[in-house]
Amino acid sequence: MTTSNSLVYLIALPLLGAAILLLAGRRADKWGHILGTVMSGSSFAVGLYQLSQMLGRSNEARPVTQKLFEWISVGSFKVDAALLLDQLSICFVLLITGVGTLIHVYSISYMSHDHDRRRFFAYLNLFIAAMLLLVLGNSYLNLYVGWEGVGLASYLLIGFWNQKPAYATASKKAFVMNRIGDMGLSFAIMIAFATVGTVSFEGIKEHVHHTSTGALTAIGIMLLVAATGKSAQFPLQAWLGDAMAGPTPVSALIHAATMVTAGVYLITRSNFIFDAAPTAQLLVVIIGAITLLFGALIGTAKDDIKKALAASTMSQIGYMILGAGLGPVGYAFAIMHLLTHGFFKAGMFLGAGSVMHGMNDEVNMRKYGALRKFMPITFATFGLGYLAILGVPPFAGFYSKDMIIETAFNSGGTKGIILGSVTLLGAGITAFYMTRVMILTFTGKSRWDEEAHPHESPLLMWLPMAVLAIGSVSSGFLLSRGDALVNWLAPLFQEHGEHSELLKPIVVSGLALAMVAIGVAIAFLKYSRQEVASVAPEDVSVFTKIARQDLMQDRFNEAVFMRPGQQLTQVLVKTDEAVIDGAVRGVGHMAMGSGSLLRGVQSGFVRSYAALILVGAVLLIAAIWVVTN
Amino acid sequence: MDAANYLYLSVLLFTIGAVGVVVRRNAIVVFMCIELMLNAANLAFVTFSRINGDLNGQVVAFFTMVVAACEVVVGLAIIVTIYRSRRSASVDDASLLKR
Amino acid sequence: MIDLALAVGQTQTPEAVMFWILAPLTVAAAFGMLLVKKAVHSAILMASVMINLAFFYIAQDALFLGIVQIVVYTGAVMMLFLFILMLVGVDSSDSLTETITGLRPIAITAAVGFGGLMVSLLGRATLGRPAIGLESANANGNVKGLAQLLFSTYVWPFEVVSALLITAALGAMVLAHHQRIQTRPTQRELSTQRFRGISLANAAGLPAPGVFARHNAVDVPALLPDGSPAANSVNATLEARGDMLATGVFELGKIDTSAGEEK
Amino acid sequence: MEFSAPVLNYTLLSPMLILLGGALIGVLVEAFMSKALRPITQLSVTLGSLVLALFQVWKIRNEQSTGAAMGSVVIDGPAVLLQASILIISIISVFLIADTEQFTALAASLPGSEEERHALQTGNQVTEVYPLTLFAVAGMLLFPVSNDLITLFVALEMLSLPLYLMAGLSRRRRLASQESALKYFLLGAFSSAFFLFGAAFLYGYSASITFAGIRNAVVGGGGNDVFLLIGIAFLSVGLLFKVGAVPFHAWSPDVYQGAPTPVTAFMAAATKVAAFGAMLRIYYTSFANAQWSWTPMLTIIAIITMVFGSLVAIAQRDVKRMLAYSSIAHAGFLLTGVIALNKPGLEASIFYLFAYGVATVGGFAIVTLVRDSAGEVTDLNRWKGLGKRSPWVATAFAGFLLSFAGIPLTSGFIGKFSIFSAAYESGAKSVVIAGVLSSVIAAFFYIRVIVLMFFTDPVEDGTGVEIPSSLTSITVIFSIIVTIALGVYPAPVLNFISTLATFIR
Amino acid sequence: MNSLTLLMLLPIFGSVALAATPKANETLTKQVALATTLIVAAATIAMAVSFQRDNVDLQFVEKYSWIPTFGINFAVGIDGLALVLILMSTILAPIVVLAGWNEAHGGRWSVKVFYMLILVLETMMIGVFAATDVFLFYVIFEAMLIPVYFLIGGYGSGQRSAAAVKFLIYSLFGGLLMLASIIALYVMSGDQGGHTFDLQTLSHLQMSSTTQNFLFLGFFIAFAIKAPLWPLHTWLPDAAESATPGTSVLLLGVLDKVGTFGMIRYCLTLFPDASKTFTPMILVLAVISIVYGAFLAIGQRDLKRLIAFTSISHFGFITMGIFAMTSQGHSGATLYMFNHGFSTAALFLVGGWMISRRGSSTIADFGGLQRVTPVMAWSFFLAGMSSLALPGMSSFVSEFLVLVGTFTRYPVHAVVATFGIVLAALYILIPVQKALHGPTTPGNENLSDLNLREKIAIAPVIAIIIALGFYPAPLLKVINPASAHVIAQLGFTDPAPTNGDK
Repeated sequence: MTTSNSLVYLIALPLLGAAILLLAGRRADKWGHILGTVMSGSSFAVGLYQLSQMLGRSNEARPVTQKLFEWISVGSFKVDAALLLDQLSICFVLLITGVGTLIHVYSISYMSHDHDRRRFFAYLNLFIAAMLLLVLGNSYLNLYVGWEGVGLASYLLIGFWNQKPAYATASKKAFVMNRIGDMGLSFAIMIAFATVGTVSFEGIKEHVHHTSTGALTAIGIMLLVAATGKSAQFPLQAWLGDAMAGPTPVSALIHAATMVTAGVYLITRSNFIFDAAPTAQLLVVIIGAITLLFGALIGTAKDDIKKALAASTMSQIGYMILGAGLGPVGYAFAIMHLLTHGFFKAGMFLGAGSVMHGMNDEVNMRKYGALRKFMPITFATFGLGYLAILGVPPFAGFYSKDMIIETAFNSGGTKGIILGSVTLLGAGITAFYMTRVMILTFTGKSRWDEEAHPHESPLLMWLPMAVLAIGSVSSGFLLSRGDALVNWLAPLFQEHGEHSELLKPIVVSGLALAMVAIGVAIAFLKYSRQEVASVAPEDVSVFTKIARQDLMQDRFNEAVFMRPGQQLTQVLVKTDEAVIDGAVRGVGHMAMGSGSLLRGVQSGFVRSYAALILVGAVLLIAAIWVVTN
Repeated sequence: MDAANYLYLSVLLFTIGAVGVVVRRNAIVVFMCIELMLNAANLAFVTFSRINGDLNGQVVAFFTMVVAACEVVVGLAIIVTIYRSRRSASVDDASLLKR
Repeated sequence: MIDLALAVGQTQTPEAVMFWILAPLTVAAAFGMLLVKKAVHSAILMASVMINLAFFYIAQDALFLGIVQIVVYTGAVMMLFLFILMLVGVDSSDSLTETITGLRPIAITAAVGFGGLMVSLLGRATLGRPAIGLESANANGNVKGLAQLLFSTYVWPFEVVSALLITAALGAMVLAHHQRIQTRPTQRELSTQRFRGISLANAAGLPAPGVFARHNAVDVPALLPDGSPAANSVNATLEARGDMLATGVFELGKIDTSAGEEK
Repeated sequence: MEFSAPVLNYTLLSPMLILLGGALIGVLVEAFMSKALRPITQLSVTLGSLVLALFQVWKIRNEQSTGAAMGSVVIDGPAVLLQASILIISIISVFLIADTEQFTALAASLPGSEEERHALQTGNQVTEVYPLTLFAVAGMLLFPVSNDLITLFVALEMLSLPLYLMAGLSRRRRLASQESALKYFLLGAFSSAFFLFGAAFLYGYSASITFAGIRNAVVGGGGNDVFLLIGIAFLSVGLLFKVGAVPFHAWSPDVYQGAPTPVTAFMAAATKVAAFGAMLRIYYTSFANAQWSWTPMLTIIAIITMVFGSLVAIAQRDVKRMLAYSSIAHAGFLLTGVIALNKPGLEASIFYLFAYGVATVGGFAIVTLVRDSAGEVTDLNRWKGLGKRSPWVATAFAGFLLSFAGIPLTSGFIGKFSIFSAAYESGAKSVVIAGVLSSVIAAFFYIRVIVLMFFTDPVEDGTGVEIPSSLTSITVIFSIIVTIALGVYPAPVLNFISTLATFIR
Repeated sequence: MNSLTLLMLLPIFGSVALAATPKANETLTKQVALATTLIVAAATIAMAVSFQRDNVDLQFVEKYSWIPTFGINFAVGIDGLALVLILMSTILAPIVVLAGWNEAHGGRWSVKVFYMLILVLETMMIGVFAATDVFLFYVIFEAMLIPVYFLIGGYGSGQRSAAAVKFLIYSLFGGLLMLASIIALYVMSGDQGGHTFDLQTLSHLQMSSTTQNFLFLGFFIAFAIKAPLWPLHTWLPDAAESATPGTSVLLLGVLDKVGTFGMIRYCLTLFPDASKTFTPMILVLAVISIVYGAFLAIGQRDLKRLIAFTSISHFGFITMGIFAMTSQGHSGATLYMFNHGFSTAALFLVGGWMISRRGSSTIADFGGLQRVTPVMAWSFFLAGMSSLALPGMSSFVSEFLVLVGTFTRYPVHAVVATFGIVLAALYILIPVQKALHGPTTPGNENLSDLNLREKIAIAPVIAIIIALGFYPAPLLKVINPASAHVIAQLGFTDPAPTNGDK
């Protein structure tokens, strides 16, 4: 395997940026954003350089490693701090640094009025570094560091405006729910070490064939738990909506393009485990399917533009997870959808940010309307993203999403039919809620508050949007042209046999488009023909109410985990005070009490004392009497 | 005549003396009861001296008498002192110190 | 205590007779000590116990001890007791009701237990060697034998006992000896003081105590001309002790026949 | 029958003889010297005789003889060690006794009478306490070296009688003081009657009143053991009374509280050494072979004593009573040394006695310093904030308390460790465990006093600390140095004890 | 520096020097104290440098006869385990002195006394880890209580004296049980070749399994109180609540480590069989501690109590690692001890500064500190992250090693314990949210940020936390041979990969 000394720069540069920005404090306020962007950009440059190097090598020689130092070594538990850049990670590296840099640029302007912009850039850089570590680590433990690192960055960024208690709570919620997922990753690593004896990708891959399916299934399920946490999949999805509390660039970068896709990366990266553990794989598919519907349904009812997009993200990642769960045949498509999604969803988020920028940070779509005229560029870029997510040919989503739907149908048997139908249905709902977003935001009549003065965003903001829009348009075509991505990634995955074709690709596309058309039509009928109330109507169906409440996920969590947890805590606190410490104090009191009691023996009467002596003597005599009897 | 009878007698006297210490309140009577106990012990010594056929026991009894005399002097001096202070020879009245 | 039956004593019927007469008396006297109310009666009973013990000593070949018991113990120590009893009030009597809760039952149980168990134990005791008797030990006379031991083997404790005696004397001194801290005023000084005092009322001396037809004693105050008692005619100590008698019954015109029964 | 004159080895008896001589001189001083000169003369005579006696003890340290006084007295290693301990403790106690504020001006005067007031005004002093102290010390020296029951009994009385008297001589709260004297006396006499009764049965059992004779009888057997057991039981009552073991302890809190504090210090420390010394000798030599019979008894008593003393001490509000209960608990710990019945047990006991004795005198010395206008303040509530007002005094007291609690680096710890390990070695595990647990309880009240002194704010009620007289200072400083030194580097003392501590028979 | 005795004497010299400083000149007092602790730290580091890592025998061994009657020696020597802990103690000492520059002012006694107590305590801290004579260990183990007692009771806040007493009684109780065991060991050594307290010799004693079990319990309960393990923990929150931050650092950071150190050094070495017998029970207690401590921490309203309960959770991890009997668990536990020292130090010191500025330790009284005092807030945040074992922070490495090491042998325990990491997120983030985030609440607007002295004090702590998170090798290389040695002596080998029993 090729080694390289320059991989570390990918991570080191943004990390250095973060460190400088954080340590320098207010002194760096003037140039902090520039440094942050430069660091991210240079990392992107290093990524491009690595790609060019990689392209110049044969398939087998493409993966590059760099061992930095021996990190942990105890007994047989040996983990090096080492990086691995292969065909899979390079995709992520470029996505992260590329989209990341664009968002840095965007943020320069977006955050220009914020007192703490420097800190924001520091966090962004920290995130880039952590995310790169996540995708570059050569073992699960290294990945874990990045995994929690992005969690931290996400926490910091969601809570960037933590002076608002709700935002602070949102960040905490995100972190805690992520930690539940992280726990899964810990379990996976522990099981892997206990059964296989190593935690590196390479090592486990080598041992897969003589490891029991049971163990692999356990590892797989635990990895899936991790993925659900980080990628906001069912049942750990609840944090993503709240995470929109963060500045919009954050939502674009972290909660749309990169971090939330880490679950997909994890499952794809662990393909050798899932391939050998069908049960785990099946679970992956199920989770993906549930989430894609779940997210889509939530999306239909949200009035907050960012939350609607977040729900969409959840749903789209459901697609990816589902794709990744389909095995060797699906990994590449999952990644492809991941990449295209990275473009169009980031683009749309930035668009949403741009809208908010123009609308005094208003997020309620019911207070938008008719913005097309005031924000033409935003409308254009957002619209391209819209088309992409709908899967309208030839936009990016068409290539990636249809592939997943097709693969789902072709996964065989009843499973195939169910999955295919779910994905199709999802596509339809997606079309509905995205159209709703478009209509509410850009068309119709204006429903703004009086002080709103919508205007187009400055260059630094729309330029990244434009670049991403280009990506939304072209990436699908570019990546699927001649199965470019599939072939690029193929060496990493197991060969897959031919599948029975349930439906021809063209049929699938047709069905998908039909569903999309239905979705669009319904949305059109519902929102374009009628007046949209600027305040969300209350007299809606139960389903809408439930959907508005994120399908009761928070209620559920509160009722099942939070409240009992809080009660348990209170009970324990009281128990500790009353029972455990009480027992200790009780012993003390008992001693004191018996002391006071025995004190009574000392009555002050000399005759009592004499009686005590006499009784003592009698007892002695009695003992003798017994002994000699 | 069984010498053991003297021992029984001695035990009885000792017991009576001990009980007297507990039940009587007049300090002087209490003290007399203690003297009775000492006398009982002396009787035991004398009896054992006879049983053992040596005079050591009698010597002890003799010493006891001397020591008891000293004790009486000291004891009565203390009792008189406390009587003078309290105008009472009851041991129950002297119960300032307790608990 | 089967094998304690003494060969030396078995045939001596007189001793047995004496024992069975005196032992019950002794026990009864000792028991009486617990029951009588007056301390002085207890002392008398105690003395009788001691004298009885002296007989037992003598009967058991401890002649010297028997004598000492009578002379020293009964004669001196008990007299000391009586002396002190006189001092603290010879007629003072104890109430025999128990004031400390629970003490009496405890005492009785303990006594019965103690006596019973001890008697029972003595019944079990064996000596493992023959009882000898004091014939050979007293061959040169009891006193000589004792002296032999006392002045040779036990000379050290014997000498140490002297220290004990000194201690006792010293102790009695400390507690009882009123050191004369100031010289006693002379008659002359007292009379000077009387006349130099604020009032001359008592210059001629204090009134004598009451002398009446049917009663005269130092504990009765004299009557003043107005018929009221003169407090200063009675010694202050008696007054303090509350031993002063009321004069009412002796006053004129109030002659009461019941006064005869006073004291 | 020829009378052969007795032979006494005066060298070996000299410590006791010196003290008795000193006491007699003291009596003569009382009789013939003018009042003004008495205090200083008595103090010099007393200290002189004690120091001289200590010097004599040092000189005879390697002697071993049972023939010092026709078999009545045995001089051996433990005897020397115990006598030396008693003498050292007595010397530092005498420094406290020299405090004129502690004793009544005139014992014969009625409390509160004109006579008493006059005596106080003229500065009268009861200097008789010095000879009484010397008599008591002489008795204490004799007690652990006695080799027959007569001498033991005489010594017992000799050490007790002066103490009965001295307990009643307090300057303040005289009624309480006299009451303590009465209680001490009555109960002491009561217990010595038991002692004597027990001695009678031992004599009956063994036909001998010497320890050796009793031992031979125990070894030789013959007959059954009823007399022996009765004898041991009643003799033990007398001895256990002196050391203050439950249930024969009841006198000690009252007497400790009522007696003048220097006397309390003296009797708490020195009596314990003497009584335990005697106990060790008689149990280790005469009764050793009847171990089966008395070990269970002593074990139970030891356990009850430790636990009872510790528990009741918690509930005390008076510092002297608290120390009294603490001394009861310590009696329990010391009994484990008797139960151990092995050489380590003997060594440990002697070490413990010395260490405990010195710390006790030191502790009571501090008690004498805390006063208000009406004399000593023993109510613990009024000790609050002592650490603030007089940090050194409070620190020293804390040092003694920590030693009592058995905290490492104090003599108390080494003592506890050695005595418990000896007991464990002999298989008395239950005592060790009880000891350890009651140490925890005990620690609680020692610490409570430390809290009061250091962590509670002082109450302004006129309680102050007397500037210690130079004599009291010597006592405190000496005690604290010994307490710490024996905790940090006890090796020399332990070695010394180890080379000497073997009973001869 | 190659003499442990000298190292132990250094702080004593320092405290003597302190005694000589004038009472009025408090700055000089503090400077002397700081200089002393710095010298000690430097000397320890120098010692660590000359430590031979791969040598499992005790090093820097010294032995002087102390109480020959009982076979007691003043014997010291260190292995990797002891070295690491001594290193931690001596590095923490100057930090505590510097960080708590003014914390002695509210005390009952003078500043001088405070620092004398600290220095005496430092001597004992070194000694307790270096002792190779059981008696010496015990003496220091118990004697340490006294300075801490006075530090809590004399300089703390709130119910300080009650807390100090509770601490002392608890500790004494454990200590006395241990004393009983030590006595038994001593007596047995006498039966088997002469009285001794030498650890090496005692570890070869023959004893019945019943005896071993009882003696083990005597030691273990003492250590479990120190550590503190559920349910013997209730003294800790009170003590930590009342003590000054600096004292708390020494108490939780160093003194409590004596408990876990003792489990390895004494429980495992002296009673291998009993250790195995009790392992299942202890593991359960450890797991309960982890979860219970976390829950209780979540439920606390007082910042100091919260930190105390987090420590209970962490000590659960350490104990679990020790009794997992795998090299990962063992090394992880040892590393955890070191790391916990620093992360708790950071929490307590920063928490202490927050409290002293605000004048309250109730979490709800804070709010929005991140905007008012960014440096302080960040320090607290980083400390918190270390406490919740965020990767990249030192405690992650150790916590993960413990979990992995436990999992290979006791998967169920490890799984339950892992839930602790979720709870950890809660117990750290709740105070972070309440105190640092949210709007700046009244009373907090004018709090001052850390000054230079405080920054200098906290910087090395955070630097160590982060540096060891990324590069723990220097410590692990010292720890590993020692851990492996212990494990091997107990007759354990790490479980081989099972391959899922295929």
